[in-house]
Amino acid sequence: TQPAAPAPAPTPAEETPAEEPPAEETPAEEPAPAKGDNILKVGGSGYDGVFNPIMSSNVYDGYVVDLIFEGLVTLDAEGNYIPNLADWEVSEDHKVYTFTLKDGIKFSDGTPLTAEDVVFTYTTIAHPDYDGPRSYAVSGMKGYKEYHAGEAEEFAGVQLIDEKTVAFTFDEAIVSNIENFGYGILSKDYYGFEDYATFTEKNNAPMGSGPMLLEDFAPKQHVILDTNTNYWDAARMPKIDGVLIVEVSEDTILSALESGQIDLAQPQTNKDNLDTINAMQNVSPVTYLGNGYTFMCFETTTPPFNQKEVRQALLYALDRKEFIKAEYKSEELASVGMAPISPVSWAFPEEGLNAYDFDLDKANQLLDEAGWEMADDGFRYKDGEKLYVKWLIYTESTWPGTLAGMAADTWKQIGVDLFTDMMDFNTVAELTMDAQPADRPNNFDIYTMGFSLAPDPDLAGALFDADASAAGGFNASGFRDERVQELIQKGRTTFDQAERIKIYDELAKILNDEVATAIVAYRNEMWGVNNRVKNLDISTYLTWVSFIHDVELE
Amino acid sequence: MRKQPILQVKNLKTYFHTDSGTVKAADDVSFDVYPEETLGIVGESGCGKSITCMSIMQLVETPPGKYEGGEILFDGIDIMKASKRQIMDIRGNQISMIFQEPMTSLNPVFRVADQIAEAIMVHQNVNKKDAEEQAVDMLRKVGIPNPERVARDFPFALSGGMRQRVMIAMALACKPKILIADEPTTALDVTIQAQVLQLMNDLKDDYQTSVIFITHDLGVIAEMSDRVMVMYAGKIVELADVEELFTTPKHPYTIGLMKSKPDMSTTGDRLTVIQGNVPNLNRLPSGCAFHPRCPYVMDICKEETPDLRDISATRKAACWKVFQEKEVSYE
Amino acid sequence: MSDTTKQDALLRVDNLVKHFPIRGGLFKQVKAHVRAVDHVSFEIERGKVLGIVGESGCGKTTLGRTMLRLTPPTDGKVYFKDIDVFAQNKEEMHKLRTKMQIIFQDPYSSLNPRLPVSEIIGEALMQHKLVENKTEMMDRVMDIIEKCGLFPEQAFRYPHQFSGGQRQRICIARALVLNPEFVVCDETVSALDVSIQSQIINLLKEMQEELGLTYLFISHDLSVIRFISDQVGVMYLGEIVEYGDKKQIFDTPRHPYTEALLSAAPSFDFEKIRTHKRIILAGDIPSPVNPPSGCRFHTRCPYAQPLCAEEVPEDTVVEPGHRVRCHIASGKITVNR
Amino acid sequence: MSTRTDIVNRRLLKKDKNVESFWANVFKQFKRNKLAVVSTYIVLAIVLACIIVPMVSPYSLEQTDTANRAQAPSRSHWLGTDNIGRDLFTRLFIGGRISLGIALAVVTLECIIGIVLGTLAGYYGGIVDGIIMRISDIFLCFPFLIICIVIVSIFSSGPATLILTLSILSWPSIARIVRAQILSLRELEYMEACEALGISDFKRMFRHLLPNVMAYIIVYATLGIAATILTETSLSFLGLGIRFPIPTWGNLIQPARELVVIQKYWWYWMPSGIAIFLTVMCCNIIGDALRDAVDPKMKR
Amino acid sequence: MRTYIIRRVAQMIPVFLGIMFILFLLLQLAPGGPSNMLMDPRMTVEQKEELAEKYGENKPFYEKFFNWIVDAAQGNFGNSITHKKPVTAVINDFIGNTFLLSSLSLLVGLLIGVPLGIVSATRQYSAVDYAATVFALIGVSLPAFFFALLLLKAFAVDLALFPIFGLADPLLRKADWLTRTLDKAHHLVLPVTVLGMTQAASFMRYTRSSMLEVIRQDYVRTARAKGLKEKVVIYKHAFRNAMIPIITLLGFSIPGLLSGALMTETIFSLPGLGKASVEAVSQRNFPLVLGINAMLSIVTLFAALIADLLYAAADPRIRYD
Ligand SMILES: Nc1ncnc2c1ncn2[C@@H]1O[C@H](COP(=O)(O)OP(=O)(O)OP(=O)(O)O)[C@@H](O)[C@H]1O
Ligand SMILES: Nc1ncnc2c1ncn2[C@@H]1O[C@H](COP(=O)(O)OP(=O)(O)OP(=O)(O)O)[C@@H](O)[C@H]1O
Ligand SMILES: [Mg+2]
Ligand SMILES: [Mg+2]
Repeated sequence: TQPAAPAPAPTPAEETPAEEPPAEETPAEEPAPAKGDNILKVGGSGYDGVFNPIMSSNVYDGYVVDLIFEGLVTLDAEGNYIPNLADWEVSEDHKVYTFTLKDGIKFSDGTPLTAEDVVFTYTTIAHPDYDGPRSYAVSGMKGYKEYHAGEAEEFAGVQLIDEKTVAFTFDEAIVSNIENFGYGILSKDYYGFEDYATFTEKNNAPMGSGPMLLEDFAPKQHVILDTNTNYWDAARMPKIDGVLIVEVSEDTILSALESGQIDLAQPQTNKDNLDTINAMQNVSPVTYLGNGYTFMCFETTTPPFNQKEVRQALLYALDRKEFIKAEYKSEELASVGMAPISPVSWAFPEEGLNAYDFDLDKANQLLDEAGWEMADDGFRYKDGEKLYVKWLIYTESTWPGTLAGMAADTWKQIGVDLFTDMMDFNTVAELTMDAQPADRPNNFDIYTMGFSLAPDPDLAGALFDADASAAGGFNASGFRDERVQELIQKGRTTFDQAERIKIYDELAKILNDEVATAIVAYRNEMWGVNNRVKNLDISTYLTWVSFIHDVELE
Repeated sequence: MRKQPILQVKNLKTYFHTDSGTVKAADDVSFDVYPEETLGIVGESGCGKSITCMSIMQLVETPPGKYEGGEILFDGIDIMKASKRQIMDIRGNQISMIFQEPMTSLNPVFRVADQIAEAIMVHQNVNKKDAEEQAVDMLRKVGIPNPERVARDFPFALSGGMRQRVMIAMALACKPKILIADEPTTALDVTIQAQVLQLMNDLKDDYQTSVIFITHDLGVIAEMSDRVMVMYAGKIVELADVEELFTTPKHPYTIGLMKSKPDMSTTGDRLTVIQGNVPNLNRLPSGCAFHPRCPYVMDICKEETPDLRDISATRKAACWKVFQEKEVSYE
Repeated sequence: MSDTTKQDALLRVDNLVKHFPIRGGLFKQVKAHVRAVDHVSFEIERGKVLGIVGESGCGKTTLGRTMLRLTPPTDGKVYFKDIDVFAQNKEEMHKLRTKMQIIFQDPYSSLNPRLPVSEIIGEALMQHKLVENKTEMMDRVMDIIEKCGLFPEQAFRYPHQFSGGQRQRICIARALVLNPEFVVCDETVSALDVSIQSQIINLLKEMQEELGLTYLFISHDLSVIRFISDQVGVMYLGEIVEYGDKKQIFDTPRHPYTEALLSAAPSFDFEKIRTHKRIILAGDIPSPVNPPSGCRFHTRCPYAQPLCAEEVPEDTVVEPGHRVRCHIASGKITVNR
Repeated sequence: MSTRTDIVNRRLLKKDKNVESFWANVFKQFKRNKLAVVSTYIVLAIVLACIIVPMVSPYSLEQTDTANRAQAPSRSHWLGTDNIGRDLFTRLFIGGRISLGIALAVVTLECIIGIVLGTLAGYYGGIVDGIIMRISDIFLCFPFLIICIVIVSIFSSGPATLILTLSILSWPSIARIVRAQILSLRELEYMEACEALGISDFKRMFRHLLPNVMAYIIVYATLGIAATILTETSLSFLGLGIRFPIPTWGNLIQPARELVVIQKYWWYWMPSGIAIFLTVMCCNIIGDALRDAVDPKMKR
Repeated sequence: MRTYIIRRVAQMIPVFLGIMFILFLLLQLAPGGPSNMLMDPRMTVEQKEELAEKYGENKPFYEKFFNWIVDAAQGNFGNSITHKKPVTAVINDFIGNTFLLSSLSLLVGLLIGVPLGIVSATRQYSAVDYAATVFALIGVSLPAFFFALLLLKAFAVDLALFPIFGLADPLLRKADWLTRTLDKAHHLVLPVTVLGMTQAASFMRYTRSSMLEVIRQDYVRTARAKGLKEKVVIYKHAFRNAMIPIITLLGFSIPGLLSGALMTETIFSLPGLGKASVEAVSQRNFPLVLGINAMLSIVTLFAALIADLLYAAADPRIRYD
């Protein structure tokens, strides 16, 4: 189970099925190769072969990109941005970021990485023909509109100062602007283009400054990377000879781990898998809390969910502890969700949130209060309307089904007529977030999805932002609250962390009470790692790629 | 008397055990075939003519068929007990057979020459080229114009008459001692039938072959055979020299058969008919199988089955009436 | 063409032509025609039997079918009691159908295996509203069944429970139940056992006499034709090459083909077998797609002369009611027989 | 006359035992095949169980028994429970209802479409035939499974979608069978006799042609049910057919895609796997036996 | 013959257009478009809109269809959205593997099914016949995925005799030809077994009934009457004729084979077209969906044509013009 997300190391708030698509499996390799080989073997699936930091749109390609390319900044284990290729300074008004490249940086072909390459990378994203998914990284910068529309020759927001220095100017001062600088830098000489089509042709032949080189890519079979012996930072030269990524289906991943065919893989998080890994002699599990949550969005503009009591009642009537036991088979691997902030974040409120523990009486009481009365047929009615709920469920992941399966039983007991509609993820997205707000009441009452978060707790554009309720925005609930809007805006423009903690504390409490969108659970991520792999310490903010410089194999 | 018979069939019994009962297709059939003679077999559809002859070549499919008993002596061998090899050697070499349907009896996917040459190669130990030459010769002998070209044709390109000639060529390719012709002209037109019959007569003399000629057409039988055997419901009912049989038929069935067929000389308003239907072989009446249709039926006919007895030196019959009044003359 | 036009002709066939197109090529265009029936004329008097003989593929069946308009004609006319059969509209034809019937050759494929005999026979009665209700229908069916030599209790059985001869009786009953005036018998007895053939021929004859029927009797068996017909037409490659009274055809055949046919027919008259010298025609019947030029028979004719390949012989009336299509008969060539 | 009336009356009042219709004959032939008879009983038993079990079961479709989650078969749950504690015995038979129901619906629908179009094409020929056959070509050349996937994954995957999809994709085979049969039947002399007797088009099609094609259709339908069950379960197994919470035999088996489930939770997938296999095999056996019974060529 | 082929190919065009038209119609009705899948959550509504525009999602459906046809006629099937490269290149990546799997399975199916069918037909009602019939019955009744799972569990997991996934060991990619071939074979054993057995079962059933029919034909009896050995009679005379309908089955089994490959590829994690197409559908990667379907339709259409031509080659009675 992996988050399907864009490639850059700093992952912005990601809207994805928190689990991964269904029938993806794939081939890979074979019986354990000769002992003592010094290649890290990673299992996974879903590589599309778009190995370009500004084009890739899935996590797996992202891993490869991050091994081959390096960005200006990167994350540390606490989720803070630290210099990578460059050090930076921010202007007083927090609008201008000036990056100064470190010395001696070279691409793998030996040419030096200069400020021009940085400018090239960012102007390419703004190029009128650009059809990749990174536009937002530059769209907040000065002069983007003009340049992108082809009206300006130059991209004013990206300024080449000297050979080592670049300045980026934003229109607005926002805390999370720094997140835009994690994308790998492309070589202008290598990628430089006449037309945009020739640029994309190089997706399969990446060239960057990172510690690895692409050696071979066989679609749906494997990606092979060799260590870049030319790597510019000799001190951080990888200690392994390369990385072999094999496509293994989720269904068989555990067996592949056990047999030593792969060293590293992320099976679906649940106790069965955890136990299986624990029982393996050569493999150990790594679990950590993910930076994200699963949620359940109510359509709040029309009955029944235009009443807060109904939303709360239904949440009370859903035994999420049992759900966690059913889906993850252990309470250790997930916890009941309360606020749209991950518990890993500094912004997560210490206390004062309602966990909506399973309580049918309370649920009944709330529904009674809200005017929904139980009729003889076992369902509740208000103004002649049945308490009918249409829940859209996508089938790429199992958890929405499990959750709805449990709701089907307990909600029936409180008089809810639940209809679950199964479809694929895209269809759910189309009917909810991508639909016009006016159509949404017809399309659904509830839908469920997962959400991965960026390190910064900024809530703008997310589930509760009224501005994000247009078609294509993430707030499909139609929820609008002035105070919430105010706090969201304040949160992203306040640069003092203590101040921000207070802001997010208040926000969390309001949202927890309103439950326009209920946070279902915080999940752990789980990896299986072969014991021969040393110095690999995967955590919330650091993927295995982050340890490429340190990892050692026995 | 005559020469030694080259083929003796004694008490042949070939049955089919089907879901709806046992079909006695050949029931206690005995007859001899002499060198260079033509033995005609007549009888209505389903009376066991083909099965009798196929039994001689052991070609009845088992199952569903079953040889229930009897002997078939050929060349000192009892075919019924012969080994597979012996049978292979007899088939197509000593005894060969032409089937009723020239349209379906040739394999549609092989060329004419291949099909003839195949038989020659198996039995005469010659190479393919020689065999094919012989095949073309055979085609010429059976009067096929342009035999080299026809040899390269597939059967579907030939007309019915031509195919039947090919069948004859194939059957005679190894100069068999006995040729069994199972209704070889039934599917052909009158003028073509005349061609084929003449050809058979000519070739028979050339090759000094004995022929067993099956047909249900009395006219053809009269022209082709030396002796005639009449079958009814799996049994031989009468066996005699051809002229004797046609001029003085004895068995009521033979009589009826001859009268009911309009001849070129038939006059009058109505045809004489044999009443009733041809019996179903798995539901035969008791006694003489013909008794329900027989105008001369007696009590004994209903109970006991008459066996085939010599009536005179040249004639056998199986009929109580005939046995009783050996010299009876029918009208 | 025909010598005299008799007043009481029930059916008159005038220059009937039926060609079947053969398609081929890229656009399935018509490449050639099978000349199944080519300019055939004759007439049948009420209560008489016209026998048609000829070899396989010469167009006998097509002739019968086209006359009944079971297949659309290419050209020519057929008059049934002065009604132009081909000019009738759907409605009128529907009515006319009850007057003209056909009995087929194959007793196995000519009965619908899924219907009981009573339905097979009675269906048309209901269709044409010749009966008021089922009871009346059953009455009519039972009548005809008995007439055709079957038993009433057999009326509810299915065709597979009958033998070939009995099936042919059912077919006859089906055709006759409508009280037709004219019946085409297309090789009606060819597929039957020898001993059964005579039963059916007798039945047909009885019915003809009893109901005053007129038959077109198609067969390739000369002896059957000779027995049943009043007039005989000899067909060769879509044409009637000789036409006349039974006596004329069988006793004084004028066309070489008729002669050959007669001489080729097997017989069990031993006098004849011993003395008779057969005329055996060489070669096969040519294809009706590209019939030989001139006289169509010239390729197989023992008397053929160059003229025969060039000129199409005319119908020649050699004696009243007897016409021949041959250059010898018309006196254009002479041969030594 | 009176005997005749007798006969008619006897016939109208009760069956005359001398009369053996085609179907009676088929039935007789069919009964000879013991394996097919046993299969018929098995299928009947399965169908009956699918109807009855959910009605008498103490558990309902949604009911979760959280205390006994993922339990192996026991006295209270004969086939165990799934990961949220639903009774798998009950779900197996509800799933059977759906799977069998879908198969039946699909086959019925495709037969109706196929028969109508096939009859029209075969009977009228010419342009009608040309158009219908071209359309059927289009459907025959669709990459079947992939189109199914496109449709069911794109549109809401209720049983109705699946039924429509499968039947629309599979009618051409029936239409072709019917057309071919009618083309050859049309040549039979009894069809010509119909023409000569002036029987109407309608009666000719529905009284003379169709009943003769029916036997083949029934054979096809039986085999079609087997094939449809396989297709439906394959789609469901891929997660593309009918989806939770409606159980079908296919999606009941789906958890087995994980090796862990195969190894640890045999009762999740084994029963439905066996049910599919058994039903499909029995339908195939019945279909084969029917074909032998219907087609005298294959008779023993 | 040539005109026949030309006519058949000409007839394919409307059929092909019909298929693609219906497919377009379906995709048009599909909720969600390719741009959905690529969306980075931080993209603004306008940016998404712009991308949708770039992918041509907003054009009217007939215009899309027409453009696609025109481009396709020139061999341009567009770019796969997720792979960011031409559809033809993506198909090219996968088709070889699918082809390998399908053709091997077909071969296995033929090699097992046909002889088994012959033997069981010639010894009808013998023990061999019953065994073979039961085998075939199980083969057509056992769901392929179920069979695959059982094999996977038994041979790959429990006994660890075969690899669980994949088509080749990437570490051996530079090894010599023989090693690589053996490695590939090792990976293919289980998938080919699954797909091959299903094929074998249907070939066996078909061969058996075809042989049963042919064995009763007159010309087989003629062959026996010539004194030929039973083997020659069966394998030369009978089988040559029984083969003719099998050839037709062969043509018709191609599309089914590809569908079967899809299931098998999914379960055994093989890098083939089947997987690629399922993924393309769920990602709304319409150009790829269209490309794959276009290719499969063309393969199907040509398979039918080739089956007909082979039919004519096998059966001299058939002449097309
Ligand atoms: N395979 C079989 N199974 C059951 N019965 C059979 C089989 N083959 C032949 N018979 C029966 O054996 C009997 C004799 O058949 P046979 O072929 O010898 O008849 P026939 O005299 O040659 O008839 P025909 O003139 O039609 O060729 C028939 O009643 C037929 O029903
Ligand atoms: N529907 C058709 N299409 C094309 N050709 C046909 C058709 N029906 C008959 N023919 C051809 O017309 C010719 C005459 O056929 P027809 O059936 O009338 O002959 P026939 O004298 O009845 O022969 P048989 O004695 O074999 O029944 C034959 O060459 C036949 O191939
Ligand atoms: Mg016979
Ligand atoms: Mg005819």
